[in-house]
Amino acid sequence: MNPLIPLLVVIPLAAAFLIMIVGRFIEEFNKYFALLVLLLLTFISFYFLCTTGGKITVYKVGGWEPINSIPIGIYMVLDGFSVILVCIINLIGLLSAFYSISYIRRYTAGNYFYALFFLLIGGMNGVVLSGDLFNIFVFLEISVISSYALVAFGVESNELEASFKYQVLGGIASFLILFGIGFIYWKAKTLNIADIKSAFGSSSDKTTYLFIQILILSGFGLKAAIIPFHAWLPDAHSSAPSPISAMLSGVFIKAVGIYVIVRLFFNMFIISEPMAILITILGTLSMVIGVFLAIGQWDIKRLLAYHSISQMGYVVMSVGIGMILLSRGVKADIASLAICGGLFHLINHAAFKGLLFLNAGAIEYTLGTRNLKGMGGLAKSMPFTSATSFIASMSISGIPPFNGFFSKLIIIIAAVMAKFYLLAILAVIVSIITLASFLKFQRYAFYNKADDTKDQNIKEVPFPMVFSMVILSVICVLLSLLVFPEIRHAILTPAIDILTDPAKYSRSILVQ
Amino acid sequence: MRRLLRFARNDKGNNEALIKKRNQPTLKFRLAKRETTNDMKGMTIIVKKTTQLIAGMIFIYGVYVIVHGHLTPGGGFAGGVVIAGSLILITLANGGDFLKLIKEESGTTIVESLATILVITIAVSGFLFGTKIFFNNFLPKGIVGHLISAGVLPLYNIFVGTEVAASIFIIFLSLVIFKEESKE
Amino acid sequence: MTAYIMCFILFLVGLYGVITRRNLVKIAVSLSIMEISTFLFFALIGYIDGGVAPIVDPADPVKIYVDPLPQALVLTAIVIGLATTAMLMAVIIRLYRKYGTFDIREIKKLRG
Amino acid sequence: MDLAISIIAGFMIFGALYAIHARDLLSSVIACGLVGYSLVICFLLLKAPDLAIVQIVVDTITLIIMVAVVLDSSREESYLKLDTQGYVAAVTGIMLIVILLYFYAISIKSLDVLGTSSLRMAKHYIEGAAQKTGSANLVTGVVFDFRGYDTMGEAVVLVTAVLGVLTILRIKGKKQE
Repeated sequence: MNPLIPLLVVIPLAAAFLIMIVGRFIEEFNKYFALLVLLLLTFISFYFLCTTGGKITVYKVGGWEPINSIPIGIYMVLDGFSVILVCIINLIGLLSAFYSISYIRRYTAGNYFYALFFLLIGGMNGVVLSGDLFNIFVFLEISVISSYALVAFGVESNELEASFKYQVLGGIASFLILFGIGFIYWKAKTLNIADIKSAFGSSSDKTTYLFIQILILSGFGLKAAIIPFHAWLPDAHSSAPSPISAMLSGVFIKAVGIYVIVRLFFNMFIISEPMAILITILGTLSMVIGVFLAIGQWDIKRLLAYHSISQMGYVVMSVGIGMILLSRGVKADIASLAICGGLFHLINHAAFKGLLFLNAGAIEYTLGTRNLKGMGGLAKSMPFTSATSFIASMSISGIPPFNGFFSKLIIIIAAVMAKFYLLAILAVIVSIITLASFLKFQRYAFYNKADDTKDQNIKEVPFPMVFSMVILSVICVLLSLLVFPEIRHAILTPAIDILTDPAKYSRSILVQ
Repeated sequence: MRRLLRFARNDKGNNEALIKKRNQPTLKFRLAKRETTNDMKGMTIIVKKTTQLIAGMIFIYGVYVIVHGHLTPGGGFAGGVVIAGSLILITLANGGDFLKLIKEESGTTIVESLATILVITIAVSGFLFGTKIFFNNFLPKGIVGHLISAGVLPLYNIFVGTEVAASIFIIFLSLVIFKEESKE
Repeated sequence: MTAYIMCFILFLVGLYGVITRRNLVKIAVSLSIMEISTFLFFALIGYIDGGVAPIVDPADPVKIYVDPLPQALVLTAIVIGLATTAMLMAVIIRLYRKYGTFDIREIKKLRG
Repeated sequence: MDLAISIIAGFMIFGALYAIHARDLLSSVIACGLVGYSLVICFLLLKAPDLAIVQIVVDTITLIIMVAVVLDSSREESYLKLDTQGYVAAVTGIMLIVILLYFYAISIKSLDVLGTSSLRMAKHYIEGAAQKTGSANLVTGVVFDFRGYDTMGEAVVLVTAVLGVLTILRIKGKKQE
């Protein structure tokens, strides 16, 4: 019963309302208060990262103890997997908020922006820390509704249309998830994830499980924009203000999409081979199709958004390979290697995709356009943006000293060792195409000759924006340290242990 | 429904051309034409007076539902929604300018933010006083079936009721205000 | 079990509407139909034959009650549904003011 | 009970089909409202008075908001011929529906029949819950005490929607340069 756990959810929610009340009377209150609160949250989450290790901490909200080892209250669960996500959410949130100090000056209604931003963060923290199925739904709705509003923050016509599309598909996803939760309650008569696992364990009824799994997978797949469900993502992520794009693309689709899928399919459902194969196929499809859709784009943010789909495909694919191996019950070490690659890539993606969206925001802030054809020669006038975006581009396309290389390498090695040669080859090809696409981005944005018609007073963006980008690029380089076994053992191994030993999660929660 | 239609039509002001255009679609109401000659915003005086009477009763019913939430069907959400319904009824009957609507509807947002913050405060006070457990029902429970019983639940009911009423009313108002503003 | 099947048909009718309709208001209506069917589903799960509404009468305590948990979930979900509908309607009214039409194809055409 | 609910649900399906296919948007919206009111009757039959109170008011308010939006417009659904994309969507939609329905009908066979629900988590929400929470209304007890954390989240969802609506309905999004 660590009393700090609920603070991660309560502080951002309370901060949102304080900003709405106090920010009305005090100018500039929102910015500094937001930074302060996010600094505190980041501190708490890194404290958890250092102290959690392999143990699973349960917080029983309301103090309702289980009766006959059946939980009756809501549980908040903090383990090795969720602590990684908490750190990503709050760290990227802090940097985005710092970046927004100057970026958001062009928009009206700063108070609303910061309040919605905190609701987004609070909702994601709630999803990640929750151990109860319906509670996940409620917090998912908080973060999703605030992201609907943030996507339409500029109230231009394309932003509104993107928000509408996002809301319709998000609404379908929400009701599919709700229906799935109803089904699970009907079958298991309980809502606690660990308890559902033990209630499911006794009976074997394939069709019902398959139906439930498909409902849940399509619901959360829509939130995570896996390929047949991806239609909303490019519009929504490219229309939002850039710090929000960084949050949505870097964190949001992971926290409410991939995290929940992985958590539920490893720790709640019994791992079954058909579902594992389906997940792997979906991941591979998103990896391949996403990158081909990205090649033709000339709008920077759309290009980055399509790459998000593709990179998430890597994560889903490698996690799926791990699932297949686990369901067959063979080669547990390779399964844990594949899952390790997936999680590593998930962390890396948060860093470099966040950075790339911040770069795109900086370019848009200076030039007022997002079209690659209207740019050129920015390397001289914007040195920091150019350098950081170079690091991020090399990272995402897997060039050796940077973090993206190592995670892709682990994924490919795992695929080869598990004898999925086709998937390994596809991963390499997609990586090469990604490189080509980002070379295009670099060349057109930073190194081409500038147009003569453009006025020449292009300056580097203000200090807060530069600062966030530099910090993120340092993180990008530092994250490649995770490849060393000692550091990996401290951070990634607890998460992998929980996922590869499906019974451990439910066992250790129910005895507490 | 009929009231609503008339409200929406009247909302358009006294512009004859607009009203003619309005009347073209399939559904027609006899009362609508008579009202266009009426200078008053909103509906007729009869409707207004009746609404004031009924809305008061609905409001009191909402308060009853909230306060008895732990004894009878209903509770914070039901009662809050009923109160919001009564406020919306008054607004519909009296027309948009009854409330002197301006862009910053600051009052209600503060009420609703404060109510939420109070809910969170009560939750956290459970955290502080009640053996360090978030959302603890730390007050004495009392006797089942009495009005003052069930610890903090009535307090939750009251604050959530306020918050729900304010939120729903504000959603309605902001749509109405937007329609007024963007007409020009 | 007929009731469960009818309930799911209602859900699918809503899904069909969302997929095929090209009118903003119709899409919102279809979404709210899906929402309604989900609430019905939850209420059906919690029903127990011969049960009474879950309100304890201290004078006469021994009774079968219907399951209060799905009702609590629906209570939460109804308000969430209202929130999503409000957001959707706000975007729709804004889009209508921009384009003067509810038809999603014409909106795409106008945007170019 | 099964029969009664089925009949009302059948009525709701007709209402929903009409709502989806009506030419006049006002009729469509009102038909949707009727579906919601039928749900209130279902709730009353299923012994859920709390839900009935909330649903009847929420449905009215949703209806008011929707009507307010529709009345502001030309109200007619512009009738354009289905293009290729429309046909594809319709065919995929119907196929998806048939597959899902078949699958659903098989998969619910092994589950509890209507009216014979057993309890696991909720058993302790009923047995002695009135003494534990002090609330005679068990639903309020569950909503505010056993699952109070959910309720806080829900109150926050409503506020988020308010902030979202106010954000979207700003007249000017960006400051003048």
